[in-house]
Amino acid sequence: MQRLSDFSATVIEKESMAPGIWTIKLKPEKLRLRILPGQFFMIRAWSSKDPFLFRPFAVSGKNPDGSVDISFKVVGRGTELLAECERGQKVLMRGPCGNGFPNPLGKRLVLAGGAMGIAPLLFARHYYENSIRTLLLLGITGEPEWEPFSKAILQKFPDTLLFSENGMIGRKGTIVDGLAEILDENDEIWACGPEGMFHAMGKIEERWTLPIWVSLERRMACGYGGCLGCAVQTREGPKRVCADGPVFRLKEILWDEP
Amino acid sequence: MQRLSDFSATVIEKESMAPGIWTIKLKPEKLRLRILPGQFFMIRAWSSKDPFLFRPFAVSGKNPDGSVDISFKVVGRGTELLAECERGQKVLMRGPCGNGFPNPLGKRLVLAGGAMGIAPLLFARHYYENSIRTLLLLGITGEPEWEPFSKAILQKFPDTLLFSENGMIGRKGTIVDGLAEILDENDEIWACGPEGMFHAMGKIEERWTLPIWVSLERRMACGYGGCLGCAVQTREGPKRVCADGPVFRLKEILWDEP
Amino acid sequence: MNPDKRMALNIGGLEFESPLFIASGVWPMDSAEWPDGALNGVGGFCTKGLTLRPKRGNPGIRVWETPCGVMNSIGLQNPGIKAFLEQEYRQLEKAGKPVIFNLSFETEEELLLLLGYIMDTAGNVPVELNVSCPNVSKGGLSWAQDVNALERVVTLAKRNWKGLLWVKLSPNVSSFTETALAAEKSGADAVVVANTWLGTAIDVSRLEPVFDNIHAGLSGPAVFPLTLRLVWETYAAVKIPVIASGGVCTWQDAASMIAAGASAVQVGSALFSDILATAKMYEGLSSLLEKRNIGSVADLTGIAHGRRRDTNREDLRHG
Amino acid sequence: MNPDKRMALNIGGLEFESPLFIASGVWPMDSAEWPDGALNGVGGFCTKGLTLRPKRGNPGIRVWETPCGVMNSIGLQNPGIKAFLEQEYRQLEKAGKPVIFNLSFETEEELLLLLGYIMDTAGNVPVELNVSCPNVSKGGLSWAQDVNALERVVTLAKRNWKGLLWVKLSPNVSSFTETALAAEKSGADAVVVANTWLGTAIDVSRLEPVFDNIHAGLSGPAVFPLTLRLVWETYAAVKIPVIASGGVCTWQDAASMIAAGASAVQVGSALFSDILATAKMYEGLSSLLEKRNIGSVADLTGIAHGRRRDTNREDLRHG
Ligand SMILES: Cc1cc2nc3c(=O)[nH]c(=O)nc-3n(C[C@H](O)[C@H](O)[C@H](O)COP(=O)(O)OP(=O)(O)OC[C@H]3O[C@@H](n4cnc5c(N)ncnc54)[C@H](O)[C@@H]3O)c2cc1C
Ligand SMILES: Cc1cc2nc3c(=O)[nH]c(=O)nc-3n(C[C@H](O)[C@H](O)[C@H](O)COP(=O)(O)OP(=O)(O)OC[C@H]3O[C@@H](n4cnc5c(N)ncnc54)[C@H](O)[C@@H]3O)c2cc1C
Ligand SMILES: Cc1cc2nc3c(=O)[nH]c(=O)nc-3n(C[C@H](O)[C@H](O)[C@H](O)COP(=O)(O)O)c2cc1C
Ligand SMILES: Cc1cc2nc3c(=O)[nH]c(=O)nc-3n(C[C@H](O)[C@H](O)[C@H](O)COP(=O)(O)O)c2cc1C
Ligand code: FES
Ligand code: FES
Repeated sequence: MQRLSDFSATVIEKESMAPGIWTIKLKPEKLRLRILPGQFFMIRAWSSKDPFLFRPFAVSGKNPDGSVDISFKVVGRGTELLAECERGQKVLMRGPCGNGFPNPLGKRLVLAGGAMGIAPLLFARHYYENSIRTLLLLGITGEPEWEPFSKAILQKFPDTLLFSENGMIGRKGTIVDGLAEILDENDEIWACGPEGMFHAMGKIEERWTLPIWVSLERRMACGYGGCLGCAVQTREGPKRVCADGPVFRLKEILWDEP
Repeated sequence: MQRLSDFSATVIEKESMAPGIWTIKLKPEKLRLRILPGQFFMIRAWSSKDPFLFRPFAVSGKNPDGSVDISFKVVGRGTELLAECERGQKVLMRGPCGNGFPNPLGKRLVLAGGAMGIAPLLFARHYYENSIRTLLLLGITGEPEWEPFSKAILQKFPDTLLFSENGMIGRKGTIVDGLAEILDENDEIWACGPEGMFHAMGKIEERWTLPIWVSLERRMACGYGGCLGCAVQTREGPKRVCADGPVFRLKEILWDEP
Repeated sequence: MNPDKRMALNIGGLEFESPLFIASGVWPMDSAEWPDGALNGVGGFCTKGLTLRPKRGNPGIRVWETPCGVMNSIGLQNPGIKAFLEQEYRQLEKAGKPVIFNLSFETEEELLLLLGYIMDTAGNVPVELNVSCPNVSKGGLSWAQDVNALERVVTLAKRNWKGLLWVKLSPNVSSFTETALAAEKSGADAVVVANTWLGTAIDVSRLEPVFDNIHAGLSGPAVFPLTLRLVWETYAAVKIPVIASGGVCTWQDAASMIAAGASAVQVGSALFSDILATAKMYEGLSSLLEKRNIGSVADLTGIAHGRRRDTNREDLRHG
Repeated sequence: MNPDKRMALNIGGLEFESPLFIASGVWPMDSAEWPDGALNGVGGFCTKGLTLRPKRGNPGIRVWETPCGVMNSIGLQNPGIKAFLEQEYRQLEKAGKPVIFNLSFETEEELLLLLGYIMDTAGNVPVELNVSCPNVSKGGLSWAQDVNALERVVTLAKRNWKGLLWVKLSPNVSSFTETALAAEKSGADAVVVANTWLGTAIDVSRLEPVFDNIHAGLSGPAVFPLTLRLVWETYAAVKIPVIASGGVCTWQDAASMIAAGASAVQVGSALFSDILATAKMYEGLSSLLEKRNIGSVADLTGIAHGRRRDTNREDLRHG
């Protein structure tokens, strides 16, 4: 695997996916990136020490010119500054971080994304397009802001199965309801989304004995495995989301323990 | 006089005067500025709280479109960020700060600038162009970096009297030597430059009994007269360079007192 | 700015229209110099530190920028209480905002004289005893560093002052809550938490200390988490109102201080980087009350003490 | 990076190739995870805080960004000394950089056991006693808050340890120099000044404390001026080497710490914002020595103490 480093990259494209949600293409200046779906980068679009920390973002795509796509929602200062970047601007990147998803078993790969959590799964979908069968699911809440985002995803991947909690778009229901409907016992599930979604998925894993891999989020200070700020408790003891994850086997995770 | 306020302005032009020295035109978004030579603005070309403080810059020109010119040398982080601004970018300004030079007496106005200290005098020269006789002097050290700057000044004001300490350009000698040569006892002097220059000028004031006004520099936290960080001791007690100055009668200043 | 009744509060019997005050030492005493609108949303402001006799302040560099902060070594430059009362104060009175007299003194006699002069000219105005200035060699910080001296001087002030009595404490002491308790016990109506944090700066181009006094006081957003800690602890220890002062720059900062136990908040260095900072905080706090349906800013005070995180984990992706 | 002999130094009899160390708790213990080049210019690094028994660390949010800083409440998560020695340490040994064992303990017995295990497996390596961790309820900070306990424990360590003994002090104490003097008197070879500064954070979206422990440790550039002050004062008080730790991000910061009295400097949070921070500091410091014609970095230590500003005014416009 490629060793992590800090490097400079150029914004070579910037596209609005929906109000407040952007996809940008970042091209490293010197490096040639080797990355797997589920890996992520720490990014800072400013040279000041304030904000002090990099921000973590999943890779949502990789392009032939060596650039990577990051799809993100503006939620605070860091993402605001990133969204203000214009084409040609330089940003700092740290990565590739984490391990990404393990090699798929080769059967059907069900990719279940909750809202913005779909980002790393878009990369997975694209990455395995020509090698294995994949099925992309997107689940959103009923908040209107997610409607245009869902449409943007559908436009890119028209066969996406879409679920909204209030039925405003796609089928009505949660993504876990949806999974229960479509699952085959040979499937493998990769998921990314809010933790509530993972909790509900725990039951699926019990019932179907399918392998479920989930990509977690934690606040991160370093992203390189040094600070232990991003710990999650697992059956094998505490793990670092940034360096041991962000992808874990769902049943390994001890949600209820500190 | 116009009350000070914080406002946003747009960089509408940016010109390199010499390596590391820039002139930028800043146009306030809403305000119409009323300013006198010697007044200055606090500027920040970043939205972060780091760097924390605004940076003070003299006005070096005022244009019919309502914009002001700032001519500055890159010396640290704040000026670096300002120099990185591209046309169209927004900056924050605070001002107009200070009182500027008093109304000239109407005789010949001798404007003596030491290196970058010429900035406010360029505005004065332009401001009084059609009303009174002015004479612009520029004095620089022998450091090569000042040569292209001097040429840029000469190009703009070809009748500038130029002095360099080692004679590399213009006449050889300090600006104070130069003043001694050309002064007329009816002259009035406005000066801006390093303090060493003012000390030397003290003797001129004694010998010629001319009014000499000087524009001072101090580190500033607020620029609006609140923090007392920019104090200078005068015969009338401590004064604030930002609000009571930056222009003072040379003989009022007590250099040797804390 | 829309005035909002929910923002009004009572400190020690006195009504203020907003919990946001301008801290001592950052605001011009000549109202002719006040930028338009900058006092919107301000409940009152503290004067520059006043002393019995005029003071020219410290020589050398007085302000120095640090990461997200600023250090100062002003040294209490002021015209002396008499000149202040005769000149600046006449102006300030007319400004229509409560003025809090920030006082520094080296001896108990000086304090008594200061209070006497103020009483004669201004009456029972609120005073803030600055027992915490790090930038003067005598008086200042030393009061706060000796709990007995602190008790003595606050007791004396209380006996000789009918107006509101705030005591502004220093973070540079052995036990902060001990000094807060001492101030409370001795009759303070409120404690101001806190003055600047003692720091040092070196000028690398000369490899020399920046300040003639070597040490100086650090303020600004850098110290916010530190002062917030003191506010939390003080609120848990005393019953009198706590007034926060340290690094407050945004309405979120102000809300944090209040939730941690502050009744009111002072805004200082924030004004250096945005002269409308207080006005913006007022808007932000006022919307917070509105959104959360909180009837009065006083109900926000200390609200975080009752609450511990209900999960031991946060869910970062809010679907 | 060009190795520079002038950057080498001796601390308590041990040679290090650079005065720049990586602070405890910010660096992965698995050398397979180290980014290329990131240890260039590093004189050695401190392990994550090690304890006798394994620790899972604190629940809840563990890191939180602040203006120019970061707060942490990790709670000493580590596999315990035995597992560490058997696994990570075998890796680290091969890395070719001195490893300083950062140790936390609740009782004197624990300390003795820790030292015993280390002696058996690693020999007389340098140790850094962490008597200053703000994030654990027992042990940690409490050692530094009680001068007698501190003296007892350092004396005990000294008697039972032949290797280098650093004592890492807490800024959150009554009198910092008193604790530094106590460490010196009890046999410390060097004092590390200092650990993180105690702060609090409130999550405004919930009006709750961010951390389960409410308080957490602040580090990063925000605290630089504060820790620099402690370094200055400690250098003036003790004779043993002072090792600075607090907010050092640039070579100018490192030079300031050294000029104020540090023999060496630890780099912690700076790495969060630039993984090559230490390598860049090395270059910068090395050029400073070159430009000023200073023969050895040791000659820079404390240089600012001899110097007061020669003028009481600065001339800002250098023509
Ligand atoms: C492994 C990983 C992958 C991610 N991938 C994506 C992605 O592809 N697209 C996307 O939109 N978002 C993604 N996120 C979330 C993203 O990192 C946050 O939205 C972002 O850090 C918010 O920064 P801010 O400055 O705008 O918000 P602020 O709230 O101002 O940030 C303050 C601090 O909190 C941290 N923080 C805030 N929210 C989060 C969060 N949800 N997760 C982790 N740290 C947080 C910030 O990093 C920062 O340190 C990912 C997070 C992780 C851990
Ligand atoms: C009234 C006034 C008018 C000025 N006019 C001009 C001008 O027209 N053109 C020009 O090039 N420069 C001018 N200066 C100087 C200019 O303000 C500084 O060069 C600038 O602040 C440096 O900022 P920095 O971040 O690049 O440097 P840094 O050294 O990184 O700044 C660190 C801190 O020191 C302060 N500082 C550093 N140098 C000075 C200085 N010389 N004067 C005041 N504060 C300083 C900064 O403002 C900042 O707070 C003027 C200064 C004053 C007081
Ligand atoms: C330039 C300056 C001057 C100050 N002068 C005084 C003073 O005279 N008396 C006082 O009690 N506090 C003084 N202070 C402290 C402030 O009132 C305030 O308590 C401190 O700066 C922390 O708050 P802040 O971070 O919001 O600035 C001064 C602070 C600054 C920055
Ligand atoms: C995430 C994190 C974990 C830390 N863990 C430890 C520790 O285990 N032991 C210790 O002595 N110091 C620990 N520290 C303190 C640092 O070693 C350092 O002393 C402090 O952060 C100040 O320096 P800095 O501003 O350069 O980070 C930790 C700091 C951080 C940020
Ligand atoms: S973020 Fe530092 S270990 Fe994961
Ligand atoms: S800079 Fe604050 S009074 Fe002049």
